[in-house]
Amino acid sequence: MTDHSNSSGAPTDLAGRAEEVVVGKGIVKRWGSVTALSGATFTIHRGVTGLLGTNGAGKTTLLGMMLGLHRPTEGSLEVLGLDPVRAGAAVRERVGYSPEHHTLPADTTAQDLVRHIAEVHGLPHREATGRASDALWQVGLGEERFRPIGTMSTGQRQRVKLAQAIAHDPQLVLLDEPTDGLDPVQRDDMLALIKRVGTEFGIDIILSSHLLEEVERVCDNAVIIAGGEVVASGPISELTGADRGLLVEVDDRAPALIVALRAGGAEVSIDGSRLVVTRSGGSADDELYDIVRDALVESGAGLRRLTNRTVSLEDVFLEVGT
Amino acid sequence: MTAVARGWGFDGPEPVWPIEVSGASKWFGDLVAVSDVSFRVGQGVTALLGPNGAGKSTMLRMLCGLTAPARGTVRILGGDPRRDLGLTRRIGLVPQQEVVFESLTAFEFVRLAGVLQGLDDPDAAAVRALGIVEMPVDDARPTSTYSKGMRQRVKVAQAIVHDPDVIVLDEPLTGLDPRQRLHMIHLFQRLGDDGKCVIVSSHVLDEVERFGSRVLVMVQGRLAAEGDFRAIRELMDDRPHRIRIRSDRPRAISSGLLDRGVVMGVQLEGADAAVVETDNVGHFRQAVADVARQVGAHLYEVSPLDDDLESVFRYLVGR
Amino acid sequence: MTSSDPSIGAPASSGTGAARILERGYRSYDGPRLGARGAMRSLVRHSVQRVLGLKRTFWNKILPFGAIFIAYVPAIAFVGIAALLKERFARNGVDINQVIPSYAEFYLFVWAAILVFAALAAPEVLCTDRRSGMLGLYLASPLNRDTYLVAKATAVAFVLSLVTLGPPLFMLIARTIAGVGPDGFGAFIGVLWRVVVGGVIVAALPGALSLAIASTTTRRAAASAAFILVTIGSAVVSETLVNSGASASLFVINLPYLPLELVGRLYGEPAGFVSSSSINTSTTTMVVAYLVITLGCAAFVRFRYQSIRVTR
Amino acid sequence: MIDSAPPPPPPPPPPPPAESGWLTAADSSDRPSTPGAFAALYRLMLATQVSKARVLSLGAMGLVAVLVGFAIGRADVFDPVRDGTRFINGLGLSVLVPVATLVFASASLGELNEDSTLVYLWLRPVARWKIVGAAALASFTVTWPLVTIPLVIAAALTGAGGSLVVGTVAGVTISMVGYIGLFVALGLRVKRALPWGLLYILIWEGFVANGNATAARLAVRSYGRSTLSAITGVSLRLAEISAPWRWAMPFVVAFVALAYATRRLSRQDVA
Repeated sequence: MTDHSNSSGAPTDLAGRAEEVVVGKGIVKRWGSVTALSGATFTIHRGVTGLLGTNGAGKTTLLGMMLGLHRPTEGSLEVLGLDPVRAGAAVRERVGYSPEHHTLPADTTAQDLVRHIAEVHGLPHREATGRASDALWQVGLGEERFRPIGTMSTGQRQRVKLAQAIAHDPQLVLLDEPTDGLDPVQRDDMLALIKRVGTEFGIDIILSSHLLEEVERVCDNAVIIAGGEVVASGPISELTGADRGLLVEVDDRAPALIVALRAGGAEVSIDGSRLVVTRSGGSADDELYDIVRDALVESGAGLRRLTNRTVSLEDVFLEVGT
Repeated sequence: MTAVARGWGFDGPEPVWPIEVSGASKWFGDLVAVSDVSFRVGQGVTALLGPNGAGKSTMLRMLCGLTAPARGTVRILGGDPRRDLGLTRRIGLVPQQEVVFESLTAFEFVRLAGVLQGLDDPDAAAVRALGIVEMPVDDARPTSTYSKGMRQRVKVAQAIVHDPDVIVLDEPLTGLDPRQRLHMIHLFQRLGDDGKCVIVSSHVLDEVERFGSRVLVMVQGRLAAEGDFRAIRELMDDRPHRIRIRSDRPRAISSGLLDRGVVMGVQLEGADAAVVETDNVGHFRQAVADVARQVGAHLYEVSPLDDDLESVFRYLVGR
Repeated sequence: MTSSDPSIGAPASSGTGAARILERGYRSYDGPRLGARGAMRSLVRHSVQRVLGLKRTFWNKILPFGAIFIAYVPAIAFVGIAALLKERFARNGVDINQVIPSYAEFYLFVWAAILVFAALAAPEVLCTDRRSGMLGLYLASPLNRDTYLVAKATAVAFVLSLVTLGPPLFMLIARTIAGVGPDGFGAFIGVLWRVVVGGVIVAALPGALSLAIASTTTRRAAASAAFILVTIGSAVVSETLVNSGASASLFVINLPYLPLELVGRLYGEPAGFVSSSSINTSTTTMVVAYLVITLGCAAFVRFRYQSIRVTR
Repeated sequence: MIDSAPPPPPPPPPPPPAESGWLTAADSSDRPSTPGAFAALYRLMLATQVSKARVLSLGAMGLVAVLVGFAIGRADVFDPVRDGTRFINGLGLSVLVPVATLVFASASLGELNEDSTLVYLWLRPVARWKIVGAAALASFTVTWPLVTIPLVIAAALTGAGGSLVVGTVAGVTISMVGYIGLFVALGLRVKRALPWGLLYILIWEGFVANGNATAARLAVRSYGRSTLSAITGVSLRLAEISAPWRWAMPFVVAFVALAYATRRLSRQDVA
């Protein structure tokens, strides 16, 4: 493991970067009659943070405000210790951004594009060329970096977008739907890459996405926006994981199993093809596991899956984001 | 939810399949998009999966008659979608591209579809379709100002306004947030339960698992697998099942399973977990609870590691 | 991952003695950052390269270099004539300055090249960024909408100066060397500042107009065509109106001839030097009109770019 | 490659239409064609074709025509009828009418094809000739006023009197019918219709068909010219096509072109 500590909070030997990456207090934003944000207060810490919200909940507006592109109607926002409205250029110099759309100049090569974006972020010409080449290797683009972007697949295009966001060594990278349009295999590779950037590279990431399963897999913490306000935020381990009994899936003989379980004193309800087994107290203590085990033996049902029924990020999102 | 295909084994006259493709091939210049694909799709929800560029969109376009197969035949409800114009009354398509008529509002766009379908009361049909996709009927803003999610729902509304029997959807879930996606999935399930034939192409596999379990997997223009994805997993007999067991005494359970010859290999993970490999998953499922009770161990978790659709997909794509 | 320079001090990773395995992970950058000004410089360089077709296929080089060729050939030819045939003309009593055009008249030769470059440059630097999504990336960098536009305008000005400043300067220097130019340092400076100011006059209006048109659409071809149509259209309309008796000051809406007439008066040419319709239009009205049109176009571009919403 | 599992037992045939699912089944008996479809298509095509950029650029061209008409009227060196007719024929029939029609008609179906919204009209039980017909009619409805009004004002300004005005309207209308057919079909046939259309106007009509009388019959412009010169009595070059053909041929050209467009629309691949 490199000697670079990641988001464990201990100040790193790099210029002692602050623990809070983005701090928002009572942010309000109105586009004419439409209120995009109505008093969002949150703190985003180092590491990989998922930004979640229903369509039109103000996610894209918030990303734009972090880059200093829009001015908050009320409230204050601080990115990397700076005010993006006044010190916009200084903030944007230290931040990488990968937009939601896939359109990139078709007749430019990936190497030229990434180098140009690095230069525009303040790197001298020679360093920009070197770092662009490094960044493209890191995202897994070999010789196809010298082909025009127009000839690249969606998967390669998403990698180019990520490379141009990290080439100028930003402290923070904003990714807007980075896996949009990718098939499952490409998606996994991209998520693994994002995880590496957030941990090995030591660059903090804010990932805006609709796919909760992705956020759960890659992010350390999450901020959920609904109706223009931050309705939940914090480490994902704290948001989810609350225990709500057991989930049992069986091949066959489900009715017999249900009878056996109820005989053993557990409560059973059906969620689609799965059985939800709980004790009156709701928590899954050893006794409940044994009841399930014995009921399975008794009913002779083939056990396909037995897991704790924990609160998923989707449950949090649906309950909170009313 | 395992989609129990309604009314299997109906013994009426030679049954007409909603979708029947035999030996279909299609190429653009020397790029072979679809090569010799044959399958049948009945009522209920079927997911069409495959990596980018596998020929999914081309296949869906052939199903709707938007393009003709170079070889082989495509039959929708017994007819040829390319020739029989009347068939379009019973087909609904949600295309992949985002663009709709910019100057029209949602209601006007869906109502236009109703008029062109020759409905008796296009207004009522449009109101009903927009209601189903949870879109306001009186929104005066043109579709050009809509977000991706709203535009997607309007596209679904125009596809169901004439109550078609076959509904084809090309990646309908992109751009929808979790709530809208859940709602759309329930809609597909309702349409499927109602006897419609719904074929959906999608990349979000854990969502597809919620549609139902019947899948068609296309890889490099060819059909790689067809049927209930769990059944497909069973057929993948050249790959042992790997199952993770969490217990207070994982070693005892593992050795118990080994003694019964149900398990081929064991890999201990930390103090409370073990990953076992078995080539006869049926026996394993019967034995695991029994062995746990025999050795008096608490059985905290039993979760297959490669039983989900994603591993089936990776297996088929990786071959 | 920070790694001090591997060759100095403790090696970046494990291994003692002769051999070591180096960490090839991500290297952070601690060097100087050039801020918004550096960003503008690189944007100018990038834009100029795109207009001239450098780093792009051969086809993209034809129009720009063709225009440059058209602009420099007359300059070279006239200087050659002046230097080589001066004696022969002098012998049979012909003053060399009758043969080769004055500085003001010279612009009539390169006017086609200037229009082509103006029609080509602005759409290339503005339209492609919006169509290719690059504007979103630029605005997420230390640039903002104003510094972005200043950089783009500088790029267009530089490209236009290749054909408006270059050839006359070339001709002035060559004529002086050939001994037919202005004599004495004072006179040389006198002509030099006129060449520079003349170059700016001939470049600013077409450049600003082309930028304004390019800011309204994302399609390059449409913007270039529109620029040429507007330029020629304004000339036709102005000529018809003035000739059919409308007020003389309507000459000022003749966009192609207005800059040329101003340059003519700068060099002391008689009024009506470009076309008869400008004879009774006073210089001041022309200067005022020139400024109004140029600054108007610039303000229009800035207004358009203020209202473009990049992150939806 | 795993051999595919034995096909599951065949499902039942689709429910007979009468049985109502949770959506009341619409009456899906095969009526010959759908009532009101043509009107709906026509309204849609009108909305999609009128774009600010097109109307502005055509308005500017119309303005130039009015200006020239004004100049001819004011300057006494011109003979209003003769020079007025020549000007209407030169700028109006040869440039304004073909270019304006090209801009609108080629975009009517071409643009739907390009931004892939055609599927929402094509995948319907609607006869293909209705789609093509609606597009042509919409193009005509938009282009005709935009071209005729400025030319009529210009004709009036020249002071040549009623005959030139009537001649202008007749000539413009006749040639526009031919152009509409051609350019709607062109918009469907080629991806970038504007350059090809301009080539037809400048090279074919402007140069090739100018050779002699028989060649002139191959250009739509000649029919408009003949009509104009017949009404104003001013003889124009290559404008001697006799009465019945003069106004009949453009309709024939339009009909053939739209028939070709209909066949192509029904056979083409749709995005």
